[in-house]
Amino acid sequence: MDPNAREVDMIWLTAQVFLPLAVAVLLLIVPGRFRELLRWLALFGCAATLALSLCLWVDYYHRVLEYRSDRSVSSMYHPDSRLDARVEHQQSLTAKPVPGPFLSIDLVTIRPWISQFDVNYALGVDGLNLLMVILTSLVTMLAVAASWKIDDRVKGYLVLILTLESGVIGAFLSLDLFLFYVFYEVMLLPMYFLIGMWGGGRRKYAALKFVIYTLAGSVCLLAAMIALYTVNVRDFVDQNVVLRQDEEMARRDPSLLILEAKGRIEVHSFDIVTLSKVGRAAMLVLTNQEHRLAVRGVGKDEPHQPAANGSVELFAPGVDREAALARLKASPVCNRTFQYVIFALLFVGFAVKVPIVPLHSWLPDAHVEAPTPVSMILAGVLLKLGGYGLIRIAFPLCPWAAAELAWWIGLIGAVGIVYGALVAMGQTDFKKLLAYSSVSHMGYVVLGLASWSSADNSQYWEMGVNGAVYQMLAHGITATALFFVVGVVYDRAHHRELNQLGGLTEPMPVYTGLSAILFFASMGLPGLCGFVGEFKVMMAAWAFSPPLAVTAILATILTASYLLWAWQRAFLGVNEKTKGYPDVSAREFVILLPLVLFAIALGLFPSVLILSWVEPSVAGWVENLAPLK
Amino acid sequence: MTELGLTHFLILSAFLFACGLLCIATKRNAVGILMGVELVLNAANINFVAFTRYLPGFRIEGQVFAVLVIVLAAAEAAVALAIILNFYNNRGTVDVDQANDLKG
Amino acid sequence: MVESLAEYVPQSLAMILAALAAAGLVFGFIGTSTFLFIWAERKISGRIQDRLGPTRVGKFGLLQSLADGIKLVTKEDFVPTGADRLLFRIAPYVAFCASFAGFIALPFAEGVVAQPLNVGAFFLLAVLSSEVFGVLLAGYSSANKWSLFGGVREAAQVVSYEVPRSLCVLVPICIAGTLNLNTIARQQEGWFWNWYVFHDPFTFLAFVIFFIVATASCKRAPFDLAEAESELVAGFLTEYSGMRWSYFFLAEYASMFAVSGLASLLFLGGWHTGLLPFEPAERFGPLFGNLVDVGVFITKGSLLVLVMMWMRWSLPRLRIDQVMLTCLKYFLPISCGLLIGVCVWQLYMPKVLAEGVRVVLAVGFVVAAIVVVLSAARLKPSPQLSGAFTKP
Amino acid sequence: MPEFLREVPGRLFLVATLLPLFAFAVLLAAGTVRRFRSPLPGYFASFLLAVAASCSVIGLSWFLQDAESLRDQSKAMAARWGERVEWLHLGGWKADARPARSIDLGYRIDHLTALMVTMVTVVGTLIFLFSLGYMKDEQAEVEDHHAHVRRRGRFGRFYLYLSLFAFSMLNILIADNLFQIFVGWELVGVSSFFLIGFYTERRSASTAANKAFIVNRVGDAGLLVALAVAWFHVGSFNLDELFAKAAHLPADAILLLGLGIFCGCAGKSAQVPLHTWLPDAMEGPTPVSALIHAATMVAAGVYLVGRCWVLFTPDVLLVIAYLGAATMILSALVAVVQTDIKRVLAYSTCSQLGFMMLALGLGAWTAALLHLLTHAFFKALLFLGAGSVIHGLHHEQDLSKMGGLRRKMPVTAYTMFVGVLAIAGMPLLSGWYSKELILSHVIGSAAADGVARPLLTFLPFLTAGLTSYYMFRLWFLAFAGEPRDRHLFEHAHESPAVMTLPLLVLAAFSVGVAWGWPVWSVESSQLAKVLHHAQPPVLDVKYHAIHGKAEEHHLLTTALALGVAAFGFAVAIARHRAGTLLTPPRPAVLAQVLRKKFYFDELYAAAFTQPTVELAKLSAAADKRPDVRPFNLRSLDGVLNAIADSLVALGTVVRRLQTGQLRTYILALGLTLAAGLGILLRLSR
Amino acid sequence: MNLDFVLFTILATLIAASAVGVVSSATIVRSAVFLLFTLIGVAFLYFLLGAEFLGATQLIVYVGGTLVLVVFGGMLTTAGPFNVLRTKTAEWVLSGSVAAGVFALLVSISLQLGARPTSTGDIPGPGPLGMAFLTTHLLPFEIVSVHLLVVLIGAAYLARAKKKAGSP
Repeated sequence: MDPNAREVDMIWLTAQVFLPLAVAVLLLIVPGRFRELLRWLALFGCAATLALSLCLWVDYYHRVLEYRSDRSVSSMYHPDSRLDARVEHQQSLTAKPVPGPFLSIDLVTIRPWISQFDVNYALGVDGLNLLMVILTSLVTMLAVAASWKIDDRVKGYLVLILTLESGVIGAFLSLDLFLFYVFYEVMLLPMYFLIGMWGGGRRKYAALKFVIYTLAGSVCLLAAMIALYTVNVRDFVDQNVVLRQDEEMARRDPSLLILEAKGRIEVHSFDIVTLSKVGRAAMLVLTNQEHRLAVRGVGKDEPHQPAANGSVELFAPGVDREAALARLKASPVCNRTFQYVIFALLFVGFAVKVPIVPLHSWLPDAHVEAPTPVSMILAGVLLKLGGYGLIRIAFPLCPWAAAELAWWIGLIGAVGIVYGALVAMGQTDFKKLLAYSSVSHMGYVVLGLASWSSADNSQYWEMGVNGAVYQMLAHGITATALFFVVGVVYDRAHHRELNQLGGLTEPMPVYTGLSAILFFASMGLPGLCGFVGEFKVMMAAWAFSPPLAVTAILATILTASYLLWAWQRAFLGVNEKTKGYPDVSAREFVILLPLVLFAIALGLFPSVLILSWVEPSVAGWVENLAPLK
Repeated sequence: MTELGLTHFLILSAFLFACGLLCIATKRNAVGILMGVELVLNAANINFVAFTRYLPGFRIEGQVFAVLVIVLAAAEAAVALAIILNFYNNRGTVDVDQANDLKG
Repeated sequence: MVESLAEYVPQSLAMILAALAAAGLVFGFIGTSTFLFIWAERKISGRIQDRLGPTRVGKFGLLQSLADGIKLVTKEDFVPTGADRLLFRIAPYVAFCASFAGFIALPFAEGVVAQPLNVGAFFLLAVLSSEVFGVLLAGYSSANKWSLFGGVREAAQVVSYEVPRSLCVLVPICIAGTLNLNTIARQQEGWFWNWYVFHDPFTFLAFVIFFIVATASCKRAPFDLAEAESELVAGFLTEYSGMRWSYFFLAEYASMFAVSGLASLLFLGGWHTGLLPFEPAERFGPLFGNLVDVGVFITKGSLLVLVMMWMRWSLPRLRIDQVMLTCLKYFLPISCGLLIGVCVWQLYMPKVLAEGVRVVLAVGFVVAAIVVVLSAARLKPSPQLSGAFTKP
Repeated sequence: MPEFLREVPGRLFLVATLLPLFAFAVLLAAGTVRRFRSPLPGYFASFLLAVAASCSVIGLSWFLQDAESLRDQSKAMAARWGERVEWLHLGGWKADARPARSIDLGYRIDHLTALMVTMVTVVGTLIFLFSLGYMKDEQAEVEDHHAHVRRRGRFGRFYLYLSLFAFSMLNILIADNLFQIFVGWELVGVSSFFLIGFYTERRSASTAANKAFIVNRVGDAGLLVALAVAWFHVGSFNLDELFAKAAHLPADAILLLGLGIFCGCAGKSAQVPLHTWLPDAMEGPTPVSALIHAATMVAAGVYLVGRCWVLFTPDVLLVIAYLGAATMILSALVAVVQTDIKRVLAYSTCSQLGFMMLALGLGAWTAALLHLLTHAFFKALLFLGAGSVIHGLHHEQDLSKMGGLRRKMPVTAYTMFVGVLAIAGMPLLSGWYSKELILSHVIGSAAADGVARPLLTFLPFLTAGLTSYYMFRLWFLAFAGEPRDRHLFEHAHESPAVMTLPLLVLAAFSVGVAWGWPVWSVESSQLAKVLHHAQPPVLDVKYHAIHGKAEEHHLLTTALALGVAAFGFAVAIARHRAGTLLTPPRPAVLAQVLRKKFYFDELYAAAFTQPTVELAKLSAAADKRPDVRPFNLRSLDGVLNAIADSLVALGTVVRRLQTGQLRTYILALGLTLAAGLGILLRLSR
Repeated sequence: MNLDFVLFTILATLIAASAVGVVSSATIVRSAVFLLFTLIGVAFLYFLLGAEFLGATQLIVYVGGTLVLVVFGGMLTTAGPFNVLRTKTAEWVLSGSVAAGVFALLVSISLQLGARPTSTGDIPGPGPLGMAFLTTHLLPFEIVSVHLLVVLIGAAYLARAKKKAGSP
């Protein structure tokens, strides 16, 4: 690999994360009375972020295509798409700056940040989070455009939105638990103010509830993070690190024998990739498959060609396998309770964000009270963070517990689907209905993730994860758009009561047409974006557990019911009150149109547009975990 | 025990500390409490200086800390007195029992 | 002294003995000098006020102080009703002990010091500043509002003036690079332009300010707001009588000499004459040399004390707000500036130039002083005063 | 002919499929342009569909030639008449692991497909043409008499939906895989939804639309299950692969697969118990009823059952047969008492679909699909005729107000009479061929197995009689006799040529579409012969005996069928003479039951709809209650709030510890210190 | 039994006795006087230990500055002559037992600590101390300086004469 690539990655990723923040700082300088200027600046900032992420995407896609078309490397294009391979390479570079040849389509940067606590400034892009980053920047841009009508404290509002964007993108991109946590919290505060200051009638209650829930979740996360930090990962990191520590220790205490010192060395890490290796190793131990644990070959830059004999190469090169295994078995990470607790903590932490059913109570309040653009961001982006966290952190870090509990998780997902749909059906508030529909839709994400299939059926799981990712994207598009749809009608009616709406078709035909597409996209109509994810999840869930799949399938009826019912109540019929409403303005049209086009395009060409470059990453992810079971 | 050693100073300091604690706990006059604090700080200082004397690793550090403590004690006294005066201006007393605005 | 004693008696006993001897000497010096200073004060005040002062007891009224002392000792030790008896009683001792303790570290000559201390200057300042405590207690415990006013004024004044005083002390210390008074004095050996007062304009000013501030911290007029007869009856002294009253005076005169001694040590070459470019103790043998040194030192100190008296009877008393204002608004910033100035001077002034300035300053001052004295000598005494010199 | 069509002539059908999609896209884009309601969209869409129809006709002829010339070269045939393209790639990224799986999109043309596409496009074109006249009002502002509002015309929107429908329907037909069929399945559902709810102002319309979509979704859920089974057990949705591997599937899987597919079909084809939406769907404009709810979409279920016949186990087939029979007889009975002209036709459609399903269940594959084709023509004819009547009567649909209309609108009347005759099974008309085939199969299977399933044997004949009765009843009520509503009659008029022309064409088709030589022989029907090529080969083997028996009892069947039809006609004419066609049947209970359509709607409302809505309201309440009382434990939100409240209560207790007294704090501090020291001591020991 | 020990005993007795006096004095100024003796005793303890600079600092800052301030404050805030605020006996007992407990624990820790081998040596004078402040311990030094500045401003602000509404 080009040695400059490291720097380039660093610059790209950092810019991607901090560009919105920089724009926010710029906005702070501009005096508050130039409202139009502020708005345009914020919009340009968001557009620049989007452009940046699209550049990343073009580059990424280009490389995917290149590798795929180049048959000579076809055997290795897959491993290269796995973030962990790249991270390993990068880590060994940090330990010992000797760049070796390496091919990768992912972007990774790792710099020491707080070296006392082994915290790294580690950012990385693979298909999974690139998708989320693009979604984030798109949704944020549209949200800023949708905020044009907000006149109250514009400056603070825009600054907060941009900060939020930085936080979200940072959380999506970070590969270090600590960094992730920091960004996760960074995101929380702007959201609190956005809901609490620009929200509706019960905004303070909603904002407080949001914060308490999210904080409860992040406390779980923090606890899990700290517990994982206590794990000794010395056998999983580059051995140069261990060597250096050994020398350091011997230098500090000359009475210690080198060997003795070596035995005592403990390396701790917040690094997600390293910790996931530990998790996998623990899973092998816990399932009595420790004979499959193996040491990776030295100097093998293309990692993890899955070995024919089923061995899983997790230990770093140069590790004494027996000693490492003994150390591993003695450490608490191989304790069932430990695994369960950590997984439960992580799961709960992200479940709050997803939100998964008993923990979803903040969502309707927050959505209902938040101003339209904030609802868009909340539904379109923030919920995705939960799902993304499950994929990127909860599952890989505790695969054993995840596998053990998979059915229950799937059940929770299925229950969420049904429950969300039922509650949505019982709503009369348009926005609340959409909020609960989010609960229902995100249930598919959980179900898709949970469909842990064993090694033989791993394609199904891969399909499920793919479906989950796609569902997140689709929900991001449709929920954003639908919240905006509600916002449009709210601007005219100043209420969201479904029973008092109705008859919008006639005065607002264009609006109705666009909304119809979005409604059906949300319903999962084939040819629109909602279908692909749901379909894949259902197919995968069948392979995992037919009852759950049947639940999910039957839930589509409920989904159709509540959405159509809402559709009927809001758009159809005759209503004197709505007769004079103007159709969508040019600005509203411009905001809705891209979302509608995306909803259609993503439904028609999921593979070309998204999956062809996301799937390698998902495949790598699944391939890490699936063979363990 | 006849040879002067660290223990003696530590015990003296402990006594001073206990007196300070008792003083803070029993005085109702805010200024009296301040004096108790001074006693406690002095107890700490005695320890520092004794360590300076008897532990080779503390030759400088003990003194540095003692100096800092003295300086901070002075500052603390100044601020505390300012607060007490303010309190006195508002309430007409320095009885700390009257200063219960923090009551839960 | 301890070493020589230790040859005959055990070490600890030798130390105790030496300490006792030193204490005795210091106490004796304080007592004697106080007697003399009180006499001098009365004489000077008399002269300045165009009268003769004490003349009856002894030659020139020299024994007047003794007579007063006897009177005071025989007076009733009176504690007013309602006073805090304990505090009332110990207040004079506190004040006196503080002044007395100042002499512990005050070297009269090379090695002639009760307890040589590395941080002598600092110690001296420290103990002298605690004299205020006695005054404060006296004011408080007298159960008299004039006394209380006096005490509180004293406290405010002394605590404030302590700051510029310390800062001014730091000026020569910055040049000397030590807190040891002995060493500081030794560094000013030789001609008088080696005195720190002439070291540079900053030290010169520092000396002036130090002297004023020291006067104030000895609660001497025109800064004697604690007594302020015209306002507070006698301030903190109102309820005192007899021995206790005299302890306050002992303390006052002792501390006057102490600060004067400190001034001469820091600025005026200590026990060096300034006219002999060598150390007398080395040239004339330890005993005689030291005697000369002690004499020179006491002379210098006494001269400064006399200047204080001169000031007392020449200047009117300030108001308390003026006193505080003078300190906080003028002396404090000026002394800070002096400290910075002297540091900058030392760091950046070329050697030659510095030497030149020093000599010019010293010689100029001396010439100016001589001119002033000569012109003053030519002045005729006033007709009213002239009558005083003639026998009635 | 362009080269790409000559190489792969199957693309003709692809073009035919995509042309309506193109129309849809163009109209959708145009929809954002405001005030778009000139007649242009109609001409545009109709023209494109006409082109599609010609494509498919050409395609059909080419295909039939090819089928002759390449009879034994299945591979070449498959290459010329089918293509696939990868749509979604799944798994299999590694070189060494399991093969990749993909969801493909593709088409495969066989005889059935070719015929169906042709039928759909031709009928569709005619209906599009008809709609140009029928929907003419929509080109300007419209006064909606039902909802009492003036509104903009929706001419363009109508064709938008119709085009989408045409595309989706064709997509189902040409698809070579279950997935694509499912996609089409949903899409026809949604276009049907929009068309039923076309008059958005009418609450009944939008409710009917919702009902249609949701009931269809129930069916689709079954189809999804089938898809899941197929994906899990076969790893592909491709129909050919499914057929090939069907025999090796586990028993429960194949059972589930069959049931799932049938469930989808039942939803689409309005089979009991999912039939309730179809009559309600008549809320849509009449051409829609003709196109979607008579000729094509509802036929898709039958088509799919026919398509996937191989996948059904005998058990499933039996289920299909019984449900078909139930649908058939129940709908026929209900149709007898209906007075709404479209509803009669709707129930008739239901009944006929049940007839087809029954046939499929019994193994009369060719017959069923032949009936599907013929039924499409004459039912479209009937519906369009009804549309013409409604149009002529200014949107009056009630039969009880009609009568004697043949004098006012003769073309409509007589073309419709052809339709009635066809559906009643008048010999030599298209309906006769297919019905005869089915009935003979019924008799055949009864003869072969003994009368093992008497219901399946007798009900078809009963239904045939009923069909004859109610269809004639309809015609008599509408066109014969004296007008019952003078006013209406006065203003009635014949429809314009753009509407009658399709009627005439369809009438022609209804008469002759199934002809062969000799005309009077049912077996010689040309259409049936073509269809027979598409019949799964296994059928011939399995049902050989039955076919034999059917041949044997052919004459008996003919006689019986004609007999019952004639009986029905006789009753109808008798009652017409007596003027009692509108009087309800005698036992009042029966009349009530029939009028209430066997209480299906009420049953569903009680069993499913209401409980679901109640459950929804309950869950909504259980999730969040509007009143924010402390310690409201009856909702999730309440429980959470209660937790918060109890924490607050705890806080009020704990805050007493904060006395505000400095000395208390110091004591606490001292105690803490003592405790800390104690611990330190303990530890250092 | 050497001189150091004797001196220590004397000083310790002085310190302890006056500390007790601080606690037990009823009036605030008496407490202050006892505190004065304590502080002076501590200062001389420093001299005894050889930490002359510290001793002098203790004298100048504590005795000359802090304590005067404290007394000053006490005088300013005493409502009447020799005002006494008494505490309940129960509180005395409670506080006393806590203090006694802490003392006992501290003593036992001191005995443990003191039992460890110690070494004596000369304490560095003001020179090294100053160097330490300007080099290795610069940060705390600076922090304290800033702290003092803040205290200066803060105390001035807190104690400033507040203009009563209506008064010029």
